[in-house]
Amino acid sequence: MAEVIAQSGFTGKQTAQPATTFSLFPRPTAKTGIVSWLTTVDHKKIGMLYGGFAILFFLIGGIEALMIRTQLMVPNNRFISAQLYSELFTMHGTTMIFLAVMPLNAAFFNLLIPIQVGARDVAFPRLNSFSLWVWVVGAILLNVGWISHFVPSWNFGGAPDIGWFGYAPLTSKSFTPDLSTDFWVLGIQVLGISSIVASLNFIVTIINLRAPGLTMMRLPVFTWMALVTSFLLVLALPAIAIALIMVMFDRNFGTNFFEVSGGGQPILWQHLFWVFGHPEVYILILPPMGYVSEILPTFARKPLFGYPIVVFSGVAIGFIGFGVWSHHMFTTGLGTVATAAFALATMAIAVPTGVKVFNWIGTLWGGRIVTRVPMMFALGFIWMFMMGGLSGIMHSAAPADAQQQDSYFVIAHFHYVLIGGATFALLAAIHFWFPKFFGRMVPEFWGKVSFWVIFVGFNATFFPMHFLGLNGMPRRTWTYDSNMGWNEGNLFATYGAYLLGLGIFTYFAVLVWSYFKGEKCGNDPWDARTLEWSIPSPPPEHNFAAIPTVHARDAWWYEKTHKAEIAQEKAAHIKAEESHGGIHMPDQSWYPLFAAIGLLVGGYNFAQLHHPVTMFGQQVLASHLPLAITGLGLMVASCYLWALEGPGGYHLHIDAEGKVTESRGDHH
Amino acid sequence: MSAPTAPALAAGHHEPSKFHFYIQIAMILAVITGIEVVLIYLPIVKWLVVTTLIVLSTVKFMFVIFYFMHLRWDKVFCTILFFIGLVLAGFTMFALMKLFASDAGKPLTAAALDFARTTLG
Amino acid sequence: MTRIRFDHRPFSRVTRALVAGLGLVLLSGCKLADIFDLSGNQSTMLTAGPVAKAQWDLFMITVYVCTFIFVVVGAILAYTQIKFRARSESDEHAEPPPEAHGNPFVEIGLIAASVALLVIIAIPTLRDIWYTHDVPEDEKGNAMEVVATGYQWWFKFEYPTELVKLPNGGEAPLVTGNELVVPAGTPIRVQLRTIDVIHSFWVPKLAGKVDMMPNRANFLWFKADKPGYYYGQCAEFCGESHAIMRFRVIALSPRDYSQWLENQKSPARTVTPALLANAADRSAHVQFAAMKLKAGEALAASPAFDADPLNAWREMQHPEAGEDAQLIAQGRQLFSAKTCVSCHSIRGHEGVGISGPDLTRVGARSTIAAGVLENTRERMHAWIKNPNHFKPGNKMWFGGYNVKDGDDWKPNFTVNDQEIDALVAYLHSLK
Amino acid sequence: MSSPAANGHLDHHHDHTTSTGIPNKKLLWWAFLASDCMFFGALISSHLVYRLNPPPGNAVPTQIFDIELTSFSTFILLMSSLLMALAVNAIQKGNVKSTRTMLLGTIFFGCIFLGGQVFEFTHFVADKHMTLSNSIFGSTFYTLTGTHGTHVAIGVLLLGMMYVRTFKPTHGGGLGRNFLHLLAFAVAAGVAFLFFVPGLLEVIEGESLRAMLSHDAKPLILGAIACAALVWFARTSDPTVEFGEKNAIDVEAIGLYWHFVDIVWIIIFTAVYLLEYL
Ligand code: HEA
Ligand code: HEA
Ligand code: HEC
Ligand code: CUA
Ligand SMILES: [Cu+2]
Repeated sequence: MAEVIAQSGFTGKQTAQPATTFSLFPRPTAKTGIVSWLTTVDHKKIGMLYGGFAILFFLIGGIEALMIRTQLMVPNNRFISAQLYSELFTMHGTTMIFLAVMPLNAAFFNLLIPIQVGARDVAFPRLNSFSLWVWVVGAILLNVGWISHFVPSWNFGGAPDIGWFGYAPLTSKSFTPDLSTDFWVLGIQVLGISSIVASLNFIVTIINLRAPGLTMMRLPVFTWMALVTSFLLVLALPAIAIALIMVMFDRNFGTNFFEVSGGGQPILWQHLFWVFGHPEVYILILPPMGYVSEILPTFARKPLFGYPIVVFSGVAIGFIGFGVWSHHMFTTGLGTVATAAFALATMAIAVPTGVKVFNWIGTLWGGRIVTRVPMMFALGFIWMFMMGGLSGIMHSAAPADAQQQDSYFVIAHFHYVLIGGATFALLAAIHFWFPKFFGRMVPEFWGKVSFWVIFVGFNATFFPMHFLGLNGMPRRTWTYDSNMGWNEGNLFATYGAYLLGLGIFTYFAVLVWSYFKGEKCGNDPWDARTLEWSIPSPPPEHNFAAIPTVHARDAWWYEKTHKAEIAQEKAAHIKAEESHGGIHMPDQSWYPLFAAIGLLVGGYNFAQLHHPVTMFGQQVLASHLPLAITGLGLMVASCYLWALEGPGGYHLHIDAEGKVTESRGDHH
Repeated sequence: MSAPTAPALAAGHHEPSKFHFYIQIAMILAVITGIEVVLIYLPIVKWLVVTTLIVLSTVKFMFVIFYFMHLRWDKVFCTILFFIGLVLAGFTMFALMKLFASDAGKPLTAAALDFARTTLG
Repeated sequence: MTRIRFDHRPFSRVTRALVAGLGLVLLSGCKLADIFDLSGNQSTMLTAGPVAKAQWDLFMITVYVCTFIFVVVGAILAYTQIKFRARSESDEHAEPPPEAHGNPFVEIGLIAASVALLVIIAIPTLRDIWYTHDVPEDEKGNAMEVVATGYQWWFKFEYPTELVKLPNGGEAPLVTGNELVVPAGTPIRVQLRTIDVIHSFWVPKLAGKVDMMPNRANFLWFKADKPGYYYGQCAEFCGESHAIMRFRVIALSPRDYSQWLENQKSPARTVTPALLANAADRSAHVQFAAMKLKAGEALAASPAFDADPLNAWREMQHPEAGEDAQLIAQGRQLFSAKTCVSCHSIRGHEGVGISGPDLTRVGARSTIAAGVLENTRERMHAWIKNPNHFKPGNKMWFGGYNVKDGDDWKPNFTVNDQEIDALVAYLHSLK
Repeated sequence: MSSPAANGHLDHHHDHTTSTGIPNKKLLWWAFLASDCMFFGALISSHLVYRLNPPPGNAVPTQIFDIELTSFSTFILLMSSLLMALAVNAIQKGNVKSTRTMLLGTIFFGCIFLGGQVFEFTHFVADKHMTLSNSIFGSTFYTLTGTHGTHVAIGVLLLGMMYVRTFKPTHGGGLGRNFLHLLAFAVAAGVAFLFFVPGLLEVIEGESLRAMLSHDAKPLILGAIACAALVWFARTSDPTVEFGEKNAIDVEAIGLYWHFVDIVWIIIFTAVYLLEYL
């Protein structure tokens, strides 16, 4: 057994190295500094980068939301123009979903999955780095339009202004002639590529790199949910990829997919979008359900109640989630039978979701609930998610939804699931795992203050929106008249949003403080249950000195209760591994970054394909095509060199005192 | 079917060559394709042709994935993995076709033509 | 390894009391009740027809069921949170409770209960899907058909069964804009069309929305129980001015309705024979150039209007006092001269345009610019003066006042205050 | 547990160092293909959705299609699949020479398929007057088959890279040579499917060989040079290469992709072409 582990190295693959590699220039080896971050293949560093960018965009999305709320504070307000307002809500929705919550989840996937499955990295470390940088490219493409507001000569027509689901035919060249829509199309497409690649990587990692003894039914629930989410991503994103290709063709090459004059049917966009879009909301919520399923047992000091059924219900949610997309289209005239079928399927989702809620309560029942900050956010999650879920059920009654669709009632529903659900769980997770990855605790007091401010602010903002919706206020309302009965609700919601913003601000300010000044902590400050708590905080590059053998669910909890046995096992593993040349680690690489830069150049220029290239007011090229092709070429060349370069690798050796030394070269 | 049984897999030994076996499969595939093309010109009832075509292409599909793509010899998990995508895609296609084939799914132009046909003629 | 430190009550009693007190003060300071008040002009609760009523009743069923679930599950959760919380440092460090891995009977029981509760929602849902879909069989006979077409950003309404004589001798369905007048008590079946992007037809008090999908033959039905003035709104994002793409439905008693129809079918009202001479210096006594809006006042309805909108609407149907024939004549002439005719038509007078709302009886509408402005002389003046201010991206501004020149817009025509006054006088004479 | 490395043979179906015994790369590709099913599923349904209710004035497929050519292409693609399977078979036995032959064969057939498609498209546009934008049928048809064609083209490129990779010298270096080899390959393949195959098809359709040779002279000469270079690279290569049985998984992975492209075509052939004739 030990021998097999030793061979498995970081990827579980044979570590036989090619004798030589093709190389254009030397591989980066820096362990610190900017180069180390740009070329890293370490899942933890990549996770941090995802997390950092995501939080940045969360704050940007939040500021966009605050501008929206400020505009809606009083009736007939002219704080923001209608055009800018469209850009704001489009970018707020797109940012929060694609650039905040999804990458935050990706951050945790990266940080936790390899450690929770007892591996040294993901299955394809360079591919992982590629996903990250491609994501950054997508984020840039989506946001580049803002420049137009500051530098009018960059005439992109502002940020995208078509709503986060970009319903055709508004996306057609006749209705949004400017470039912002092209950037939106390409940006989302690129983000999709990033997510698919990352998810494939996680699927292989979770399925193939599990430590010995870690059967699927012993996987931590978070990892399970990450697996389901990854499947949802690879299966849902292709639908929107196709739809985006169609829009792109319509806009640039004269096709008729959504052009009514040519026989196109814009409703097809809606179907394809929501075939992706509905699974997408579960992509947003399943990982949070995973965090909560880790945090609740830790602080109730009791294993998760009904583990198999929690796992199974997660799979069921993912599966049923593919069959309900048209509940976003109840008002598009689907006909009675289709409407009925989708209404019933939608209701069915409440059952597996309910199962999860019940099992969380079961976990708390009989425990000793320690209300630390992560636990408070986790409990808040249950309460708020339940509210959001129940308003979802109200939507599923299709005829009633005819009154709610595209009203503030929907806004209330999805902010309850997205903030009260996904965001609360993410805030819980950040607080929970912060000590692990930074080695410092976040002060309880300020954590609790931020919790309460967020909790109160959140409800103050979004609870009134149910009533605004029932009172007939449509969403995407730039301004409203004063005789509609919406004045008080909006004013109150806006105050709530400011309070919420204050809470969020406090939360992150405290994190920043803790990063520098927080109290240092050990391996396992929360007395937790899964493998990541068995290793030092912050974790070393190689994660585990010895690949663990898993004997039970909650592997670390088992280790804590069977110390002697485990110590022996570990010593044997370390010896076996050293006799096989030490711990194999993957090499850093420039090519994922270069390939992404190629994609950026290609995407940026492709978006403006039919426009001339100007420089200092002079036309340089008749179209952007040559530049787009250059970018594509750069990307292909980088991928090619990447393939030739090979995974490379070096070895780490841990001596008896725990000192780590590095060696390069072939040990076989 | 005359296909040889799966070669026994003793770890650490070269498998017997599948060369001839593959060629046989390819021949079967080619023949099926031929049948398909002929089929569409035969004066048989439409539903039968459609069903046969679907069955035949499914057979081809299965031959390729199970033999050329080795699913038959690989761990069953590969098959499961692929079929998750396949089944979901099939299901989504089916649902979309149903949605657009229904009366409510007709585009206005088609609906208008239909209307004219039923009320005027 | 660090252990969790006991830190059960980070906030002192005083802090908590202070916060609670502050919260109470803040809450009582706001008009909290108003937030939960569902009596707005577009309330989905104050229903005025069977479709909206069915939808609201169904909604209330979901509310009861969901509230029940929330209360029960919430109570158990709250109980658990309180009962099982660690009360002391030693509690936190006590041996963990015995492992419990779930109980199949409990799980199955809960699943069965969930399904049962969902069935309570599902049955009326199914019933109402069919009910709200189309006019019930037994009422089909006396249902009335109208066609609503969405434009960026206004609505056109056509009455396919009510044909009017055109100047050229032909016949065409009666067309109105932004105000749909229907008889109360009659089921109305609305064909939903759009000429550009997706719009949505939503009159909350009468029926839930159905989208106007390009290339789709969508429709909805509703019935107004009694005469009334109902607010409607485009509910699908359709570009810059989506939020102010509004309309009204006015339900009249059958008698009033036929009277209204009668009037509509006749050609536009002509005040006096055209008197074109010397119109310019007659403007002195016209004083509605400035639009004043008191703080908190609505753009689309003054408080007086709001008090009894249906009655206010009726008032609009009568010719106004103090009409100035010469000014009106000048306005009519300007309406052609300023190319307004290319987009608008005034049946019986000039104008053949179809890209803007039909203005044959614009003076009798209660609002202009698709429900954005109350149709007073001041506001119509302000509208014609700068349509883009009230409706950003407006097609009257981009395409009428300004036209495309390559990639840029260049001014096409301007109207001065005096001319606008004349135009307004003319348009307001069209009752 | 027996270590596969210990007795000097590789077991190509099981990787004892992963949890499931499935090699990582294989798992990755299968998962990707599952995803690609959805991709083509969405694309094919879009095409069929528009076929269900064609707008007035839409192109009529049966007047446009050339079923003989398409059947031939289908056959060619199936045969390329066969060769691909044989390539995998060969490398699993460590037979690099035979692998190269089979890879080249696969590529060759792939190029014929692509050439057929290039011919088909130009023919549809020039003679049948169906463009990407003048009917919804054109939009969906070209997008669907074009996306499939792009998949094939990417496959050809990957196969080419793999082919060139089989010449990687054991003694290191050779990046420049590798690059030139790939370049020659890319030019040869490009000329084959952009000019040579469509040109030959023109000839079969009745154009004179001479005319074809004269108007496509330059690219064909370039192609010939590239082919010569390929032969030269293949002959003068170092006999000891850093490629062998252990790379079977890489060849197999590309093989999976290639076969997948084939099965997608099986569906397209039935759903897009054959069904139109009923
Ligand atoms: C994290 C994201 C998330 C999640 C988890 C959900 C969960 C659900 N959503 Fe939501 N939804 C969105 C995000 C999400 N949604 C977004 C973003 C939109 C708007 C998109 C846009 O238009 O911009 C939307 C819109 C939306 C609509 C369309 C509204 C419209 O536009 O007309 C509908 C309609 O059915 C719907 C339904 C549901 C349902 C039934 C669930 C269910 O999964 C909820 C299940 C949970 C529970 C029911 C609570 C817990 C269960 C119990 C306590 C057990 C007992 C309960 C019962 C038996 C009922 N959602
Ligand atoms: C995960 C997703 C997510 C999240 C977290 C949020 C968060 C918020 N959303 Fe979001 N929202 C969406 C997803 C989300 N939203 C989507 C998908 C739409 C639909 C878009 C569409 O229609 O196309 C939408 C639409 C939407 C609307 C409707 C707009 C309209 O239809 O006209 C409103 C209106 O109130 C709103 C408000 C808010 C508010 C107040 C928050 C708050 O929670 C935000 C809280 C955060 C902050 C306030 C940031 C705090 C930080 C600071 C203040 C720090 C400042 C720091 C520095 C300067 C260093 N959102
Ligand atoms: C390029 C076309 C165009 C021209 C020219 C044009 N309009 Fe308009 N007009 C419109 C459109 C479009 C609307 C609907 C605006 C909306 O509500 O979104 C409109 C609305 C109106 C309305 C309000 C109608 C209602 O029912 O809400 C009035 C009044 C009006 N126009 C008057 C005029 C006058 C007077 C002129 C000439 C000075 C003019 N228009 C020129 C296109 C035009
Ligand atoms: Cu029309 Cu919104
Ligand atoms: Cu949904």
